[in-house]
Amino acid sequence: MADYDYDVLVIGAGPGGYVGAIRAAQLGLKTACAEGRETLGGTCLNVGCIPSKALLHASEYFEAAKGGAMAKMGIKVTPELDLDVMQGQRKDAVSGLTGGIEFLFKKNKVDWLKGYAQFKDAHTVEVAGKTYTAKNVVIATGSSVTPLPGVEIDNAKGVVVDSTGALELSAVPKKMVVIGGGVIGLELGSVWRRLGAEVTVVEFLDQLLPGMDMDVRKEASKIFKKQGMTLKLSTKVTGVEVKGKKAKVTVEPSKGGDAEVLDADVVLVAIGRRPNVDGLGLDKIGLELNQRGQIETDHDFATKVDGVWAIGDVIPGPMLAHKAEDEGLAVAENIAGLTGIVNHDVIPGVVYTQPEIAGVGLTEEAAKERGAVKVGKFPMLANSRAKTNHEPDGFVKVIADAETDRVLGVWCIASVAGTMIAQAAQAMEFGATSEDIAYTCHAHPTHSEAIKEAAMAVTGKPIHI
Amino acid sequence: MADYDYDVLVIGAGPGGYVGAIRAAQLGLKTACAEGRETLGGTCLNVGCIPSKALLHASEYFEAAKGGAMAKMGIKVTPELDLDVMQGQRKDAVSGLTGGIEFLFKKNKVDWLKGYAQFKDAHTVEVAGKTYTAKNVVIATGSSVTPLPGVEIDNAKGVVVDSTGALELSAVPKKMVVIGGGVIGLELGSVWRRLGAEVTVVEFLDQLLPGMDMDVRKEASKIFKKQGMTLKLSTKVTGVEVKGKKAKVTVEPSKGGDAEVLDADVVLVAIGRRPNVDGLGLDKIGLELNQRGQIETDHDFATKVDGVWAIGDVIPGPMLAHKAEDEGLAVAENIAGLTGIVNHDVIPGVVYTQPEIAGVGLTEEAAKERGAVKVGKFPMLANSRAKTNHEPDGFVKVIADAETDRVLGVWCIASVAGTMIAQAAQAMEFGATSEDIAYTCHAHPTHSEAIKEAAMAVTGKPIHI
Amino acid sequence: KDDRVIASPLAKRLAAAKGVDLDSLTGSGPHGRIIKADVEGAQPGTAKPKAAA
Ligand SMILES: Cc1cc2nc3c(=O)[nH]c(=O)nc-3n(C[C@H](O)[C@H](O)[C@H](O)COP(=O)(O)OP(=O)(O)OC[C@H]3O[C@@H](n4cnc5c(N)ncnc54)[C@H](O)[C@@H]3O)c2cc1C
Ligand SMILES: Cc1cc2nc3c(=O)[nH]c(=O)nc-3n(C[C@H](O)[C@H](O)[C@H](O)COP(=O)(O)OP(=O)(O)OC[C@H]3O[C@@H](n4cnc5c(N)ncnc54)[C@H](O)[C@@H]3O)c2cc1C
Repeated sequence: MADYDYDVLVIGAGPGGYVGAIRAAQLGLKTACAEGRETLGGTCLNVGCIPSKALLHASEYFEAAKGGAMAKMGIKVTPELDLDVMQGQRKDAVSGLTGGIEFLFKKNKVDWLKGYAQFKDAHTVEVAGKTYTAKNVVIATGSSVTPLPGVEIDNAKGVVVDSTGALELSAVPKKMVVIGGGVIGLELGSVWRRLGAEVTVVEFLDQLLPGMDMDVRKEASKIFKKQGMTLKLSTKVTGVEVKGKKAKVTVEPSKGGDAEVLDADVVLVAIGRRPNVDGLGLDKIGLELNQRGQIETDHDFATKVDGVWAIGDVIPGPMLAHKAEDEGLAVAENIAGLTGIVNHDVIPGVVYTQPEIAGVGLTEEAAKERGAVKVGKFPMLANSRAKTNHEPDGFVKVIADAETDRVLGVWCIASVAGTMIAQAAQAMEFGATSEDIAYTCHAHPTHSEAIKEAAMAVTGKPIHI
Repeated sequence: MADYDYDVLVIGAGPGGYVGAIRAAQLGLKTACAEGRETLGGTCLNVGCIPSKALLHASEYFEAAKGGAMAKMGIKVTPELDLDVMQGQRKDAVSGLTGGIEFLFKKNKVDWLKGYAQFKDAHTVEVAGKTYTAKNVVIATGSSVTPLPGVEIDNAKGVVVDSTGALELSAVPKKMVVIGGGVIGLELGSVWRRLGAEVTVVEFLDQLLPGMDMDVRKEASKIFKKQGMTLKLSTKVTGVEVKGKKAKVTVEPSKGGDAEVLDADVVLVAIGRRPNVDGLGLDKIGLELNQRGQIETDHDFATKVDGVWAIGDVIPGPMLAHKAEDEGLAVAENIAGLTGIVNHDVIPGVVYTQPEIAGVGLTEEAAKERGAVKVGKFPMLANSRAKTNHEPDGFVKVIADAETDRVLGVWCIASVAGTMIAQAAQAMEFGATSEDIAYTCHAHPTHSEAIKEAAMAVTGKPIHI
Repeated sequence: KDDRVIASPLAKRLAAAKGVDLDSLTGSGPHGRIIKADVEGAQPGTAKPKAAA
């Protein structure tokens, strides 16, 4: 031990890295964390989860005022957007939270090594010209935007942007084209639509939100359309041409066919994210990537190289902050000789649109591949709180094994679906049957009662429908 | 069986009665439900949970617009209240939902006997001059407002009102005095405060929200004060004098002392509710009440009189709609020969103010009487979603058995506490330990992460504080 | 009373219906919890079964 500067050196201070570093320090290990960015918190706090939610929350209020929802509740308003203030509160949220991580590092005595880290060997890393040794190195370098071949992103110019640029726009575009109908495209597309943009989402596949339950994907499409988004599914982008402050996006059917040109003031490229491994010096430690450019690990998050571990977006699995965090906790506990486990079967996912869309476990399609299932569904329209709050859209769907009744997946579209899904994840961690959920007391009137009703519907006896 | 008109006759169509009737019918029993009110749904749908939430939801938006929260998010607004429209949407919510129960009765073939029911004998009931017999009679007559001795309620006049009158006000009072610092007083007081009233809450005990965890009660007081309510704790009302459209409320310290007079345009009496048993003819079946005027039952919800059952607000336990509903399900299943159980240890309670206040299980005080406990607490200020959404108030508190780590109680003050508490109830139904919750994956960024952190804090290792 | 027995809500209900004493069972669910299958496989008679109405 005494031979190394640190017991643990974490590369990257995103939710995976900073949580791992803090837990390692809490467990008595001498810990450092290298981060190249000016501030801690990674993609999530700086240009991901947090700033997007700050704009989503604020723009939701704008839409409630502008779109007539408040008028229907007896509140006459003529809202005026002050985008600078809205963007200011986004920046405040980010700086408050990234500063918070800096405080936590100090409190837990985690050394922040400022700069990008590069392996010299499996136990030696160079950061900003200095060399540090560690018994264990955790790669938590995260991911960055996947580029679209032939399309150049220029966030500074603000015409063709990635998610980072789409957070920073200084004016509401008149027309916005979002390339990619996944979570990030829909969230940021919703922000600017609410603030006044005409938004067109172009998705290569025949449905939005790949990876989610098909019922949910279809319902989501209906809802986004009703909200005024134009959806071009089964459509591919063949070119983006920028002229001054405008762009022309050429699209055609995914399977080929007649091209069409869409005018745009802003084009958001949101087709996915890829692991950050360039410049890490993985060749120095003989660590190879898999076909998708990711680092592979075993169940303990150890890589093939002794003493080198990896977590978060840089390894396989859903690219989600809480998956990264839980892997951070687990890898620290494994390094400390404890048992750190992440149950990859129970990782919830949330789309923070309005209504929110959330799921945990298997989709109905995936569950059916395993065997026979029973499905219970309950519409939010029949939930008294949702109805009272003028939030009729969405449903809850519980998928259970037909034989054992064990819950395999839960999907919700509801104003507070992201909060509701915590119960479903908790239940699934205990191997709950649908009846276990049905026989749990749910406060009235809450949106969560729809989970109970959907669970009752699995065995055929919902009350409120 | 053939000797009776019905297998089951339920008296009262509140959440206890209508749910019980529907489940009985679902189980193949011939079922009727007597209701004296013009519409189904009982206190809850007509003058309780639902209309109060309709006004709470709408007034929350009014306050966001008026109080500067929207301006801070970059939305300039000068809201104008149209109380008629706000009240109209409340009425719409109520009529939509009570009509929904009527539809469910038809769908499930439950006969609605219109009128107040009175026992002739244990198997015979008179409703609106007609006599019906039933093998099983379920008393689900609910509760109504406890009067304050010497104070006359006149909802039509609108000066001294109960909760029903406070929902119906046609103008925002300048000054409102709320007698009773329990859930209903605080919810309705909050509605009118948000809409512009100066609200003073008078509570006999030394703290608001009796029955809740003391930490929660203290924090709630701070929050309500910060929101501009005047709280007079340890204070009793000795008289209310009405002159024209105004009232004078005389108060003095609970333990005695100098009197003070509060002027009010509206006085809300909200000191509790008492079981509805008058005129039921309980003497005809020889059923006696307990000291608190409630009907006692065994675990199956059977009373001492064979064939007569009772559920909901009319029996002991928290006066909550979901407790009534679950008892309704259980009594129907017991009557049908199945096993209907309500776990009275795991009934969540929610106060729908902003932030919401929710709890399930034991208070810290009650838990300590049982034995040693460990407590984990996490402030919402350190939760990234709450911080991003400008919702810094509140905390989550997890109380666990010091020896077994089993969770005994969970308390939350948070914007969406009522939705968060479902997870806690689900966990407690499975006898979760704090570590079970801590090692469940929670979506980021959600308020629910605060439950995970508070659970981690029980064993001493929260991350984000 | 069943302070140390950890069982799922449904398992508790089934145990009451079948007259199975939860104390006599070993849980096979996650974290040793007693689940439906454990109760279904158990011999009744250890506790008072519920009489049908
Ligand atoms: C717009 C947007 C919204 C999102 N919203 C959500 C959401 O709501 N919920 C959710 O769960 N997920 C969301 N995500 C995804 C989430 O941000 C990622 O899953 C998460 O940040 C991954 O965490 P990580 O620790 O693996 O990596 P990252 O957060 O990407 O952090 C890695 C860090 O490592 C640093 N780094 C990289 N290489 C080096 C090096 N060689 N030396 C030093 N430092 C290095 C990087 O600068 C970076 O700060 C969102 C993403 C985006 C883009
Ligand atoms: C303002 C307010 C807000 C509330 N908010 C909430 C909340 O948010 N969440 C919550 O859980 N609880 C809330 N409650 C409490 C909740 O309303 C009650 O706990 C619940 O309604 C009890 O249900 P019940 O079926 O036992 O009785 P009730 O809902 O009271 O229904 C009983 C019904 O029986 C009828 N009845 C009585 N006697 C007879 C007779 N002899 N013959 C025929 N019919 C008869 C009555 O007309 C009534 O409709 C609130 C209460 C109030 C007043």
